[in-house]
Amino acid sequence: MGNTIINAGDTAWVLMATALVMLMTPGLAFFYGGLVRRKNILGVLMQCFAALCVVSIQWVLFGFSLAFAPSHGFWGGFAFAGLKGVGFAPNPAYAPTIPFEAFMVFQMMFAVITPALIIGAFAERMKFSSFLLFTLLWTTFVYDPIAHWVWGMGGWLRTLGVLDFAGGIVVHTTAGIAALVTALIIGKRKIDRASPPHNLPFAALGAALLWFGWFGFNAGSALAANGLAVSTFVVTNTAASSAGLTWMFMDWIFNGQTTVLGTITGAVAGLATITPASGFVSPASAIIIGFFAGVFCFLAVSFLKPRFAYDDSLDAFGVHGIGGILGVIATGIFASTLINPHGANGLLYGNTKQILIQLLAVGVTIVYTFMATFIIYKLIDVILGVRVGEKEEFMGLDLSQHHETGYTLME
Amino acid sequence: MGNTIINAGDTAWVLMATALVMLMTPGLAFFYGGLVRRKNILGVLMQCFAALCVVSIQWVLFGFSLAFAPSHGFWGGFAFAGLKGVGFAPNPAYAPTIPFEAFMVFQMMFAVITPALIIGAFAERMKFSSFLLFTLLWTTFVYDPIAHWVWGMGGWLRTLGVLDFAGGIVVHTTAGIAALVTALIIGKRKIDRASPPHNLPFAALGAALLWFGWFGFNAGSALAANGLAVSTFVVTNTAASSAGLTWMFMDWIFNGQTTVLGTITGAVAGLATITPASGFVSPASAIIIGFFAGVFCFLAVSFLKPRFAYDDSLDAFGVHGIGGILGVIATGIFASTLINPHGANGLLYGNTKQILIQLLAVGVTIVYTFMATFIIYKLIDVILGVRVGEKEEFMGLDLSQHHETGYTLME
Amino acid sequence: MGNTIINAGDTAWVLMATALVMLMTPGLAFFYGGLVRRKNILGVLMQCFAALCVVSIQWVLFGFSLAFAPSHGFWGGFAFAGLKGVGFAPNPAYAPTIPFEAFMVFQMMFAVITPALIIGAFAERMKFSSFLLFTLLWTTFVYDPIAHWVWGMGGWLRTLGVLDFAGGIVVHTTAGIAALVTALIIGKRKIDRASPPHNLPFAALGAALLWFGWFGFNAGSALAANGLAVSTFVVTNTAASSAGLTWMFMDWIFNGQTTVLGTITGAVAGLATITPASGFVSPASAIIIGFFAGVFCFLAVSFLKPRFAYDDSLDAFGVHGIGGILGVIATGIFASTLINPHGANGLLYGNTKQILIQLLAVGVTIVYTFMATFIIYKLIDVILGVRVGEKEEFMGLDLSQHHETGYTLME
Amino acid sequence: MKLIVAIIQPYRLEHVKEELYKMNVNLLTVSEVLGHGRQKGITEIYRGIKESGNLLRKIRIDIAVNEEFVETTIKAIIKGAKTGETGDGKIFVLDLKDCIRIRTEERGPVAIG
Amino acid sequence: MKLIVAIIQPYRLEHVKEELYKMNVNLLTVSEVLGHGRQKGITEIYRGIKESGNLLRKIRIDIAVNEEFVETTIKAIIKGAKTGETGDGKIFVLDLKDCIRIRTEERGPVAIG
Amino acid sequence: MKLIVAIIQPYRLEHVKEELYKMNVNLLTVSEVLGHGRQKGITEIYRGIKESGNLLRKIRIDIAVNEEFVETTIKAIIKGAKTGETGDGKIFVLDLKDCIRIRTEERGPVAIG
Ligand SMILES: Nc1ncnc2c1ncn2[C@@H]1O[C@H](COP(=O)(O)OP(=O)(O)O)[C@@H](O)[C@H]1O
Ligand SMILES: Nc1ncnc2c1ncn2[C@@H]1O[C@H](COP(=O)(O)OP(=O)(O)O)[C@@H](O)[C@H]1O
Ligand SMILES: Nc1ncnc2c1ncn2[C@@H]1O[C@H](COP(=O)(O)OP(=O)(O)O)[C@@H](O)[C@H]1O
Repeated sequence: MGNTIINAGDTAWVLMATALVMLMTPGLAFFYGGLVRRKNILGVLMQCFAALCVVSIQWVLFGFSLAFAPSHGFWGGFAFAGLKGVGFAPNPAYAPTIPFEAFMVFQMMFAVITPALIIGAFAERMKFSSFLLFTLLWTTFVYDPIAHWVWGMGGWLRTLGVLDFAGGIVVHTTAGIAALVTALIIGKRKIDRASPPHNLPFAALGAALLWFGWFGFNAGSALAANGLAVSTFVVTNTAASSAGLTWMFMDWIFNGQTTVLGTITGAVAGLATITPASGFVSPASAIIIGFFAGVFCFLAVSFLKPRFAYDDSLDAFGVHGIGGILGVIATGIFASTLINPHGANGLLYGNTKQILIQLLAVGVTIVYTFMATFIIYKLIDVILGVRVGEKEEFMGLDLSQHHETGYTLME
Repeated sequence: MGNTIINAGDTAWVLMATALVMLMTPGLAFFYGGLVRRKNILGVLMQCFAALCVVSIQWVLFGFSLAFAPSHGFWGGFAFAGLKGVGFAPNPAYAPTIPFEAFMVFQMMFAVITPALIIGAFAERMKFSSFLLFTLLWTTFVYDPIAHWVWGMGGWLRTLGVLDFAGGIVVHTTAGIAALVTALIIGKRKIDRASPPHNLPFAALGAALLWFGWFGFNAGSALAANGLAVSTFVVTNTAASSAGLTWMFMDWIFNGQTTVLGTITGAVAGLATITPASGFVSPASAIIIGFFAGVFCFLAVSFLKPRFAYDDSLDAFGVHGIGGILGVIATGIFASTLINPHGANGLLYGNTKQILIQLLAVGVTIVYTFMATFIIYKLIDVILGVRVGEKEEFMGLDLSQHHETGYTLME
Repeated sequence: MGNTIINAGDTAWVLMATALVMLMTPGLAFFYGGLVRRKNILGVLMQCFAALCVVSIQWVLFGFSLAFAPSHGFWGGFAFAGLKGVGFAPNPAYAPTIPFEAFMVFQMMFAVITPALIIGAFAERMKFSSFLLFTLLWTTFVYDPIAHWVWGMGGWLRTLGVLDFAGGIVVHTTAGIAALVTALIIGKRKIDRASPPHNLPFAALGAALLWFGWFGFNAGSALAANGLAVSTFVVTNTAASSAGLTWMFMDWIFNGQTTVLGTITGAVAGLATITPASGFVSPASAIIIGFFAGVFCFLAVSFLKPRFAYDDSLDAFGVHGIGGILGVIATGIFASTLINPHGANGLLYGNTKQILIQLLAVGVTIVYTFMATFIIYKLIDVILGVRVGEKEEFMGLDLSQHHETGYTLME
Repeated sequence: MKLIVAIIQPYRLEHVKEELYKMNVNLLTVSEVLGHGRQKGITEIYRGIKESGNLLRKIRIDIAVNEEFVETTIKAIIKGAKTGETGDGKIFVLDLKDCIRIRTEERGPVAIG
Repeated sequence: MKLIVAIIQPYRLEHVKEELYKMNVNLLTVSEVLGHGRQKGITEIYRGIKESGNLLRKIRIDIAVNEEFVETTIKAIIKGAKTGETGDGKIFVLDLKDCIRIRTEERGPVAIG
Repeated sequence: MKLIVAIIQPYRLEHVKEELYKMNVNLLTVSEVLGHGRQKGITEIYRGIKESGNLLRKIRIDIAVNEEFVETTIKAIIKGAKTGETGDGKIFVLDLKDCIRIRTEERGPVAIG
C-alpha cells in the first residue's frame, strides 16, 4: 500500500486510545449499573460485558468489513471479512502511519460501546437472551451500515462531506435513537416511581472512567499523536467541564441545589455532544458547545421525558441522542479549517453548506435507525419475547436472568 | 518558535500522561470518599468533580496564562489568556518536542488535583457553594502564582534554580499547607470520635488509581518518552513501595498489626514525597526517600495531629504537606546530575547550595500559602459562610448539600 | 551497547504498558476481593498491595538480576543487582529501541502480579505475616529462576527455543501450580458451603481492569509500538471475548442460565490462555484458543475441583493453571512465523518439534514449581505457621489480621 | 396497644404503604431481613456451585397501633401484600405495654400516633 | 422483664449509648431501619425527578431489662435522644416472657445482665 | 404462641439453622444487627486512632412458634449457637398474640407453620 511507513508514536497512541475506549464499556456498565435498583446491577453489568464479547467477535468476523471495506452501496461488503488484508501495513485511506489492524481494533471498540449505550433505555426489564440477539442484529444492520456511510471508503455521507470526527452520528445519534425506539416499544417499568440510584458512587466511578476513556475515543480519532490529537483532547475535556458546570447550575436553578448525579450526567452529555465536533473546533467553541449540551440535555431529561412519558430508564436518549444530534449540528456551526484543514468551515466561519450536510446526515440516520431498530425489536419479540415477565421484573434481573445477586446481605 | 519539530512518541506519552493525571482526581475522590462516613461520600465525590470542571475552565480562560505566560513579577499575566498563542507549535521554553497545547493540558490536570487534595482537611463539614468559590479563588491566587514562581518563564524560584520535578512545592506543599490552615480555622467535626472508613475498598481503589495516575504525574513531567521519563517512572514506583512497606511496619511496631489503610496511606505518602525528586534521583535514593516518607508522615498523622488537636479529617496535611516538604528537602540532598544533567547535584553529591534554595523555596511557599489561604477562607466566610450548620453536619453533606444519598438501604 | 537508539514511540508504549500491568494487581485485588466473604475483603486487598510493594523492592535490589542477568545456570546471578548497568541505554538482547530500565520496570510488574495470582488458592485463611514471607521467597526461588530459564539471556528453555510471548509458563503456569500446591496443603476453609460473592460488581470491576491491563501485559511484550504489538493486542481481545462467550454458553448448557461470574471468569481464562501465544498467532486462532480456554477451564472449575475436593477458593489453579498450560501447548500448535518471524511455526504449520519443546518446558515448570512451592510452604509453616487459627478464620481476616473492617454497617 | 410486625415480599412494600396511608396509618418502621419460609427461592449458581439460596430477601414492617386500629392495619397490610403465592409472608401481633414519644415524653396510647 | 425497643435519630446513637452506660445499662442490640413518621425528610432529587424520600434512616435499639431497670433505661434513652424536633423517635416497651443466656443456658432475670 | 428472638454470633448461623431444621423448625427470619454485650471485640485501628469497636456484628433470628415448640426451638438454638465463650448471645421470648399468614389470611396457631 504505497510508500507509507509505520510511525511508532502514532501507533503507541492509537493502541493506548483503543485500550481507553475498551475501558469505556465497563465504565458505562458502572455508570448505568449504579443508577438501577440493587437487584438489577448484574443485569446491566452482564449486558455490557456481553456487548464487549459479542461485538468483538462479530467485528473480526465480518463487522469491520461491513463498515470499512470499499463500498457496495448499502454497506462495505465482505472484502475484509475475517480480517483478510487487514494486517501490519497501513491503509492510507484510513490511517497512513499505523498498521491497518490498529485502525481496525480502534474502530472495534466504538462498535462495542454503541449497542451498550442503548442499555440505558430498557434497563431493568429486558431478557438477556433477547439482548444478545438484539446486539448482534443491531450492530450488523444499524451500526455497521451507518459507520460505512459516514466513515467507510465510498460511504455516501463521507463522499458528501459530512463531518463526524469521533461518532456523533455513528455512535451517539444511532444509540440515542435506538434507545428512544426501544423505550417506547418495551413500555414502562412496573414500579413507575422514581427509584433512587442504588449506588451513586458506582455511577460516579463509571462517569470518571468514561471521561478518562473519552480522551481515547476523541483524541484517538486523530489516528496519530499530532497537534490535532492534542487539540481534540483539550476540546474534549473543556466541553465535558463546561457541560458539567452547566448542568450543576441548571440543577441549582430548577431544583434548588446542585447534585452529583446532575454534574456527572452533564459531563457525559458534554462528552457526547463534543464528540463529532472534537476534531474541528476551538476550546472557546467547546465551552459554548458544552454549555448547550448542559442546557438541552437537562431540559430533555427533565421536561421532554416526563412530558411524553416514555421510560428511558437511564436517559440514553436524553443524553446520547440529544447530545449526539446537537453535536452534529454544532459541528456544522463551529467547525474551522484553522483547527483541522482536512475538515471544513461551519456556519460561523461563513460556510452555510456544511450545516445542511450535517442536518441531512443526522436526519437520514434518525429515520434509518428508527425504522431498522423497530424492525429488529419486533422480530426478536416474535422469536424470543423481549421483555421479562412481571414476576421476573419484580424479582430483579440479577436473580431472574442470571441466578446471582450483586451483594450479600450478611457476612 | 524556531526549528522545533513535534515528536509523535513524546506527544503520545504526554497525552497519555495527561489522561492518567486526570484520572487521579476521581482516584482521590474514592481514596477520600471511602474514608468518610457513609452520609458524606457524595459530598467528597462532588467536590472532586467540581474541582475538575471549574479548574479546567479557569485554566483555559486565564489560569494557564497566569502560571506560564512570561513573567510579570508576581504571576504570568494574561499573554496566553484564552489560549492565545497556545497551539500546535511547541514552545521550547517548556517542551521542545510536543505541541505547546499538550504542555498546557498536561499542566491543567496538576492545577485540577491540587485544590482537590485540600478536601481531605475540611471533609464532612464544608458548604458546597463555598467550596466552589474557594476552589476558584485559591487556584487563581495561590496555585497559579506559585506554579509561576517555580515553573514559569521568568519565575523567580525557577531563576534561582529550585528543583521541583513534578510538584512537591507547587502541588503538595501548597495543598498541604492550605489543608492545615483550613483545618485549623474550620474547626473540628461535631462528632469527634474516630469514625471507621465507611468503605475501605473504595479507599483502596482510589489509592490504586492514584498510584497508576502518578506514573503520568511524575514520568509525564519529563515531557518526553525518553530515558528520564523511564527513570522517573521507576523511582516513583520504588518510593511508593518503600513507603508503603515502611508504614506497614510502623503500624506493626506502634499498633501491633499491619493495616490496609496504613499501607495505602504510606504508598500515597511515598508518591507525594518522591514527586519533586522523581526526575533527579536514583532508585536507591528512592528507597531511602520512601522510607523517610513512611516514617515522618506516619508520625505526623499518629502523633502531631492528636497532639495539636486540629481535625485534618483525612490527613491532607499529614500526608501531602509533610510529604511534599520532605520531598523538596530530599531533592536538595539526593539530586544527582548523573540522573538528570539539567538538574543539579544535592548535598550528597557535594553541592550545599541546592538545599538552601530548596529550603528557601519551601519556606516562602509555606508562608505565602498560609497567608493567602487564610485570607481567602475568611473572605468566603464573610460572604457565604464556610461551614455547614450543625444540623446539616449531622445529617451529612449528601443529603444536606445535594439532596441525594450514596446508597439505598433497600432494594 | 552498540549503535542502538531510543525510539520515543516504543518507549511511550512500553511505559504505558507498564502502568497498565501495574494496574492489573489492584484489578486482581478487586476480582478476587469481590468473590470472598465480606469479612475477608481487606485480607485480599492487603495481600495484593503487599505483593506490589514487596516485589517492587525485591526486583530493584536483586530480583531483576536473578531473572535477567546473563546466565549462571540456575538463575541470572547478581550482575544487575541494585540495577547496576540498568540505565538509559537499551540492551539489544532484550529490547533494542527502549531504555534498558524500561524493560526492567515492565518486567517488574509481571513479577508483582504472579505471586498475587496465587492468593486465590488460599484466600480467607492465610496469615498475613506468612504471606509476606511466602511472597518474598516464592518470587526469589520460583519466579526469578523460571523467568530466567524462559526469557533470560542464556536461559536454557530460551536457548531450547520455547515460545512464551507474555508469560504462559513464567506467570500463569507457575502461579497456577503454586495455587494447587498451597490449596492442597493448607486445606479447606472451615465453612465449606459455597458462599456467594459478597460484591460481584467489585469482581466485575476487577475483571474489567484486568482486561484493560492485559493489553499492556501482552501487547507491551512486543516491547515496541509496531505491527506485532497491534497483532498481539487484537489477538488478546479476541481470545478474551471468545472465552467469555464460551463460558457463557457452557453455563447455559450445564447450569441452565448465563451468569456474570461465569462470563468474567471466562474472559480472564481466555486472557490467561492466550498470553503465551499472543505474539505468535492469528485472530482466527485466537477465537479457537479462546473457545478451548472457556471449555477446559470451565470443566476444571466445575468438575475437577469438586471431584478432587481441594479448596482452591477462587480458582487460581482452575483458571490460571489450566489456562496457562493450555496456552503454552496451544502456542506449539497455532504459532505461525507469518505473524511473528522471530517465533516459530506450530504443529498446524507443519512443525512438530515446537510442541515437544513446549510440553517439555511446561512439564519441567510444573515439577519445579510444585516442589519448590511445597518446600517454601513447609518452611514457613514451621517458622510462622501458615494458616490462621479457627477463631481468626471465623472472625474473618479483616478483623483478625488487620483490625479493620471493610464496610461500616451504620452511618 | 399492639406492635404489629409484618414480613412481606420486598416488591410489595410500595403497595402496603399505600394501603396503610389510605387507612391513616402513617407511622411505621421498615427494615430489610432474610426469610426462610415455604417459598422455594431461585437457586443461585456461582462457577457451577449451586447455592440453594434458602434465605430470601424480605421486608419487615413494624407498626405500633392502638387497639382500635389493629384490624384496620392488618387488613391494609394483607390488601397490599397478598398475591396468593407462597412467600407472601406473615403478620405477627405483639402486646405493647407502653409507648413513649421521645420528643414530648408523652406516654401510652397518645404517643403512638 | 421487658424488651425496650427505641427508634432514634442515627446521629443520637452515641449520646444514647453514653447515657445508658452511665446508668449501667451496657447490653444492647442495634440495627439500622427506615422510618416513616411525622418528620418531613429532605426531598431527594435525581435528574429532576423528586423523591419524597418518605423513609428516613433511623437506628433501632433493643434492650432487654429487668423490671427495676425499665424506667432508668427509658429515661436514659430520652436523655440521649431528645432534641425536641420531630423525628426524635419512639420507645416501645414489650413484655419479655423469658430470657436465656446461650453461653451458660441460664434463664430468666439472671440471664439479662 | 411465642416469638423467639435470638441474638447469635454470625458464624454460628449455619449451625443454628441446621439444628432447627432437624427439629422441623423451618420458618424463620434473620437480620444483621450490632450488639454490645460483655464480649470485648477487637480494637480496630485507623491511622493510629483506636476504635474500641464496641458494637460487634451479630445475627438476629426471629422465630414464631406454637407453645409446644418453644422449648424444642430454644434447645436447638442453644445447640447450634453455644461455644461457651462470651458473645454467644441471648434468646428472648415474647408472647405472640396473633399470627396471620398473608397468603391465606389464616390466623392463629395454624398460620405459624
Ligand atoms: N414462623 C415464622 N417465624 C418467623 N418468620 C416467619 C415464620 N413464618 C414465616 N416467616 C417469614 O415469612 C416469610 C414468608 O413465609 P413463606 O412461608 O415463604 O410464605 P407464606 O407465608 O406465603 O407461606 C418467610 O420468608 C419468613 O421470613
Ligand atoms: N406508631 C409507630 N409505629 C412504628 N414506628 C413508629 C411509630 N411512630 C413512630 N415510629 C418511628 O419513629 C420515627 C420517628 O417518628 P416521628 O413521627 O418522625 O418523630 P416524633 O416521634 O418526634 O414525632 C419514625 O420515623 C418511625 O421509624
Ligand atoms: N440485655 C440485652 N439486651 C439486648 N441485647 C442483648 C442483651 N444482652 C445481650 N444482648 C445481645 O447479645 C449479644 C451477646 O452478648 P454478650 O454479653 O457479648 O455474650 P454472652 O451473652 O455470652 O455474655 C450482645 O452483643 C447483644 O447484641
